[in-house]
Amino acid sequence: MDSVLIPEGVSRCSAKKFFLWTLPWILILIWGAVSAVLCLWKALNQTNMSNIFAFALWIVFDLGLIALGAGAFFTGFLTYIIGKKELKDIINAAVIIGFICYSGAMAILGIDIGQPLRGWFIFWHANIHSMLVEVSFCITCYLMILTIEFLPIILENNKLEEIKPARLFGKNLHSIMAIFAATGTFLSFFHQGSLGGMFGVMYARPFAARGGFYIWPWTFFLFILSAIATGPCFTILIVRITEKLTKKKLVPDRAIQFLAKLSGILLSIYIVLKITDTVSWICTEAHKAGLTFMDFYKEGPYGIWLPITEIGICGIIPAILLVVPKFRKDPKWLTIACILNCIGIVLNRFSFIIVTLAIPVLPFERFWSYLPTWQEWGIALASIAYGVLIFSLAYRYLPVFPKEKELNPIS
Amino acid sequence: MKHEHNKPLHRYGMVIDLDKCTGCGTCVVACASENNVSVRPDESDKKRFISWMQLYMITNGKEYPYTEVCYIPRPCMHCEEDGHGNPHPPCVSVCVATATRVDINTGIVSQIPTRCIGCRYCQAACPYHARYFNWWDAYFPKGKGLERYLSPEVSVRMRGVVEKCTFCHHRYMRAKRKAEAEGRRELKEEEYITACTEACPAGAITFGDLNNPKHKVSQLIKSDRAFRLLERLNTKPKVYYLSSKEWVRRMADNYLPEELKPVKPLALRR
Amino acid sequence: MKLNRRNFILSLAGGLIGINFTPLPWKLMDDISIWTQNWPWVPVPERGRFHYEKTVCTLCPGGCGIKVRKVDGISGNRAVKIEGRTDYPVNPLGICPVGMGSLQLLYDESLRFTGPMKRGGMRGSGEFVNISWKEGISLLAKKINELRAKGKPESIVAIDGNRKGSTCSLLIERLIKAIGSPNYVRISNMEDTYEIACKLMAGKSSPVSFDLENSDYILSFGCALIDGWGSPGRIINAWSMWHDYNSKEKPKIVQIEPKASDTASKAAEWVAIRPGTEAAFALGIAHVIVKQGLYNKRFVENCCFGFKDWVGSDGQIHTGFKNILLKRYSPDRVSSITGVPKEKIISLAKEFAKAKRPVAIFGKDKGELPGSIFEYMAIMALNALVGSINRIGGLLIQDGLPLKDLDDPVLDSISRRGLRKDRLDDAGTEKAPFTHSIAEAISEKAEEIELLMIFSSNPLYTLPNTKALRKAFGKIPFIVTFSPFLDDSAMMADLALPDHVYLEKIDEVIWPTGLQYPLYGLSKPVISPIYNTKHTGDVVIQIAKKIGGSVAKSFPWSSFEDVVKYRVRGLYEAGGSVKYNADKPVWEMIRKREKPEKGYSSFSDMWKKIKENGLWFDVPDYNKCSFSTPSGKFEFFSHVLFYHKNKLKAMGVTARNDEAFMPHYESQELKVSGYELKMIPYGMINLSSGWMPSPPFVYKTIFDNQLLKEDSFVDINPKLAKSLKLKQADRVILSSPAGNIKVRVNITETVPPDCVYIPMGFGHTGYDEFIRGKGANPNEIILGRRDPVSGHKVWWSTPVKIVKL
Amino acid sequence: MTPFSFEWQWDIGHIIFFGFLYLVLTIVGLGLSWAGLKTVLQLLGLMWERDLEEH
Repeated sequence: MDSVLIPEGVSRCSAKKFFLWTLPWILILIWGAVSAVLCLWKALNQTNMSNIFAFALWIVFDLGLIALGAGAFFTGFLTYIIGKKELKDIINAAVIIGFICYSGAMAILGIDIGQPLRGWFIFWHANIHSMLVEVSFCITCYLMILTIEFLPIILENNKLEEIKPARLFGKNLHSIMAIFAATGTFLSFFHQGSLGGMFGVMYARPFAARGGFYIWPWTFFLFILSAIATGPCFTILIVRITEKLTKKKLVPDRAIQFLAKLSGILLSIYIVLKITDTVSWICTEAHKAGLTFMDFYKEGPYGIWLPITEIGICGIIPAILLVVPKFRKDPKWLTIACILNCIGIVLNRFSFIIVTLAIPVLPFERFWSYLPTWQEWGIALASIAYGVLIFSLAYRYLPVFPKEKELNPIS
Repeated sequence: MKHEHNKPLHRYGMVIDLDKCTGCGTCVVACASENNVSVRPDESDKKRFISWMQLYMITNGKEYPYTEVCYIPRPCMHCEEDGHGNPHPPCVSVCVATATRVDINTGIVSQIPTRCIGCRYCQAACPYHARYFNWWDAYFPKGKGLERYLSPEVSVRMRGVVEKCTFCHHRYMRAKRKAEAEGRRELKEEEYITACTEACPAGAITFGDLNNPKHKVSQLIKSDRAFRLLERLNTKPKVYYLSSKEWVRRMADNYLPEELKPVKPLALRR
Repeated sequence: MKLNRRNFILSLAGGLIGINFTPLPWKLMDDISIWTQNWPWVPVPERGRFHYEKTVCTLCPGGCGIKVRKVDGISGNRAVKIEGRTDYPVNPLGICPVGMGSLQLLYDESLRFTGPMKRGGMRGSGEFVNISWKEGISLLAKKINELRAKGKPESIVAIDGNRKGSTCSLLIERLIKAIGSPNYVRISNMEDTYEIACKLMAGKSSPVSFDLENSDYILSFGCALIDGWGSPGRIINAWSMWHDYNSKEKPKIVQIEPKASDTASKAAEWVAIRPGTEAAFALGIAHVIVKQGLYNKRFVENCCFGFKDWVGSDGQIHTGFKNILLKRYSPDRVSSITGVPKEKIISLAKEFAKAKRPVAIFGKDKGELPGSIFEYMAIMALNALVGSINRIGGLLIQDGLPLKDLDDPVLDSISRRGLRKDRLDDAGTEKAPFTHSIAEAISEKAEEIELLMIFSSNPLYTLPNTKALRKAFGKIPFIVTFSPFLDDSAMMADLALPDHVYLEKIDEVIWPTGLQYPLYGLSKPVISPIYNTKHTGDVVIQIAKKIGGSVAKSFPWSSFEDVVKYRVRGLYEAGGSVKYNADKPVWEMIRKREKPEKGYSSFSDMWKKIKENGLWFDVPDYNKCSFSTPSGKFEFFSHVLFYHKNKLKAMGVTARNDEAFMPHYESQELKVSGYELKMIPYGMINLSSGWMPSPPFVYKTIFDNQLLKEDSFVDINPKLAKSLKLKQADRVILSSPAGNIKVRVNITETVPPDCVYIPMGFGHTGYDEFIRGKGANPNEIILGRRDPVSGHKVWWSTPVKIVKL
Repeated sequence: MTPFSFEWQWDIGHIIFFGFLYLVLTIVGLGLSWAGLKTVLQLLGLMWERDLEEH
């Protein structure tokens, strides 16, 4: 039925099967849409956010998505700027994942702010001292670039390619992709950093506050490093899942192994720096604020398990798994490493957002608990459902994996 | 990293004497009625209610009958620095839309609700929880007539924006206009005071210019009893507290275990 | 160009891109954001010129001076803010939170009756239909006339919460008397107990006041000094002076109270005492003072009666107070009763006696409820021992305000017959010979009531055991409320003749509670009535005129203001001043024995100034040693009680022999097995627990361990919580033999392990969504013994148990 | 914010910050325009050729 849209030379499941696969995600999307309407119409009292938890589930999703989406810029950088040929086999997937993550995050942000209709004040009345302005500038611009990067892939669709202007436009865009990739790299670098900076500069919040270099707190650099160490892993993970679901090999091992190795090295560096940062934070910022390490981990469910899981289980272990070729080359270990790595970065963002706000700074302020409402979950999960849908559609109708034909000849 | 910054002409600040404060809450009510703070049918949701001046109750944690309570009214601290030596309060430097700023002439940290986009970054950055988000539109149902007590000096806030204590900035403007009409440049000490200062039946709140050595506040902050909340975070609040009780003073900040000195037992007082 | 799909899509895409190069989207974006800044449902207050009007706050008997900031708008003027006056002697600084927020009481329409109304639906449903004033007044007059015609005027009952001695209360009392009913019932408070105690020991039902500002040692027996006791504006201001770090003259304040209350915590010393044993403690201190010879010999010997053993006119030898003290109140015994270490008793006694101007003050909690007579007498005796009666810095017994009395009303035969009947509440009868009213007792005689009129009070909320009272109200055929508010009691009314709210009317402050000098305040309407309400004083006069006959003759005035003006003439004749100089506090003038400048030339000048400034006061001269008792002295041994010696047993006094006529300690606790805990209600300054509703603003000052959504909390000790396996904020049923209420527990070290402290002011069934259904009202389950002398219910301790929900 | 806005300040922060923003927007805009223009030119060229073929 939709066969004209399907790329040539590849096999896809039946339209009915595809529809059944999308159905649950569509339902989640509807749930999200209902939540969004409620939040926009009745205001944010629909959530369980509060003056204590000013940032909550949505921001965790936002930061998680943006960190995981870092695969796009980093792979783009390696492909177009450094010229790593083998990555051409995975760059499309990376770009689409990036696009999904960033557009999803932007959509959530649009609902998260109290006055979305005034959102553009960030640009018009920008306060250049705010890390969040830097973030907003960069992710908006970067989302434009991701769209531009995504566009040629869309235009390569069988049917769209028949339209000559579209085909030509796609080709022309593709030919100058290096310029966009370079700009995107620059933007990503800064906003990944300023996302970290956002927390590091909360100097009056001892859990988040960090010293640093010039105007950038250490979290600025740690966030960049952790994002580029994890982004490729997330790309690998998504490719792996797609391969599992489609029961096909889609990307040559070369590309995957290259990214995995790189991730491993970056993650190792990151972990060393993260531990150094943690230790120095305890000795300087926290110490100055009159707090000991354990003071931060005594409230509610946010115990010492958090840093242990984040740095140990989801940091050191995947770093080892990715660096040691024996493990890396074993698909099972590779998948485990990727999963742990991704969990680690989400936990890291979670701690910076939730724990920072949850632990009271005033000694006489009490601890408050927070559990998201169904509306919050609706919007958060909708971002995932949206991602799955976009990626599924892209996989079905677009030549996402250039080597698919080669690796899976139709007999 | 210490910036030398131009000291503003005036630095309005507040001193709250906790020895005098009885915890009655008049400051809270005076503030809310002066500044058109909306009252919702359920004000017990302390995570989402709005009270620019918020009352805290602390106890010394001792067993009955050695227990003691004390109240801490907490307005916006009108910090001078962000804790890192930059001449902005923690909330001002993070605001994306420049909806909150420090007034160069008075040191007052202002908030423009119509400018605010509701990102709540300032709330996250403020360790004092002095900033409040409007989770609802202001509660003034049609036909109830509540809007009749609203003061025209302060605009009513809509949903989705952050608000906070402004040291009754409109009173400053009012005093300023009056002084200008009378051909005076400088305000008299009692001419500009906040609504809470004026309302306190215990006279526990003193307000004035910390830069002016003649003002009572600048004398009071030199007292041995003076302290600020979370002083070691180095945000340089312009709100000071006075207490002669050590346990109260200790409650204002965090201390490392090795810094803990035993608090004098209660039974030995006097 | 053909319009095919391709071209269509192309032109659409082109259009979308192109439109961004026009100003349209940008203008739209801007307009939408401007719309968000001017949402039509966010009110924009009308602008206008500000001006201030001075008046006095009449929300409580505290009588603070206030000024109201008004905005003159096109649509009339509005009051937008209440501020404290600095030119009023009661409260040199601010006011209390309830007063501060009270514009909401004026402007919150759903709190109020907007005009005279008749019951529309079922009783208690809160449904009312509008009627005209003429109709309302005729309806009531008709009812009264019917009952009078039936010869049953005594079945007409009025419950009045207006301050005693106020013109409004006099008019209401007069109306009831003229109609022919003895049943004019007042809502009692601490001051009624003061008056009885004064009657018994000083021979005259006088208000008691304390010259706290001039005192140097204050022994407070459970007075919630900073939580609304007496006149909050005055006391908190005094508190502030006492706690000024640089002040050289600081009195020592000792709080004797079971709870680590605000006052206890902020006092120099807190004595944690067992609840209800204050009398024993006072007598224990008296014991030490007497034993060590530290008492004021000059005052005790010259101005007191019954200290030493004496011989009566019948030749009988009576034991003196001294020997009673020495025999019965040794520190050991007192320590075992009160739980206070005896060393503490001895040291406090020495300090107290050695202080220059010590004073012991009494009246538990905020003083909104009557107390226990023997306890008050014990503490008065303690003051007498150190010579602090009628002395600067001491306890003062004075006459009331010199307002002119009204002539007796004209009575016809129906009235005379009715007035000879006994009161329904037994006040003034043999069961409670010294008491004027026992409002809570009317629930037992509801069948005899045909018509109930409720003035400035909310009995269904403020009286103990409201459950029984609500049932009783159900039996009364016709209830009229004069309350401006849709309060708990007004919900049960058949007819509402609403009064103005305080800023809309002329009203009086009759000597703020506990103030050491006579003060008369007059509030003026600062805003013209916003609804179709009428001043109850005027309505009472109109009703009387409508009733006709002798009743109408008793009310020759045309308006309430006429009566006020008539009475104020008494002040003119007494002298005093209408001019207060803020630099010279009145308490300082008392100490320096200065008289104030009169500030007026003639009566009309004085009247004008009182109306404008709301103030008349006088500086009294103390050091009087004469009392109106049979002995002419301050009586440790009360002759008045002695005259009633045959009734004491029936009244419930357990002490025998001479001790029964003297201050002594007897346990007033009700013991019911199965209810082993004591429930102790407490008032909060930031919550009205009287008939006035709390302005919604004050809920911002209530902590969420006091009220959480619909549940209010009771305070319990961690030890009790542990034994009951309760966690913070657990829901429990608090039950007394009178009933159950649902509450949550707040676990705190501030309360003793065997007590349950419950806040007063929550749990209304009336008013609007800001107030209704929030928390539990302790009055629902308060069950106490009768105080043997006054006949009032002992409210401060109810046997209860806690069951986890 | 543009340099014409009342809030604009000619300080290093604003110049760097907005400089980069406008630079990026320019790059993106120019890139898109270039690709678009090239496409249009190519199309025009091709169409002209096709027209020739047809006639």
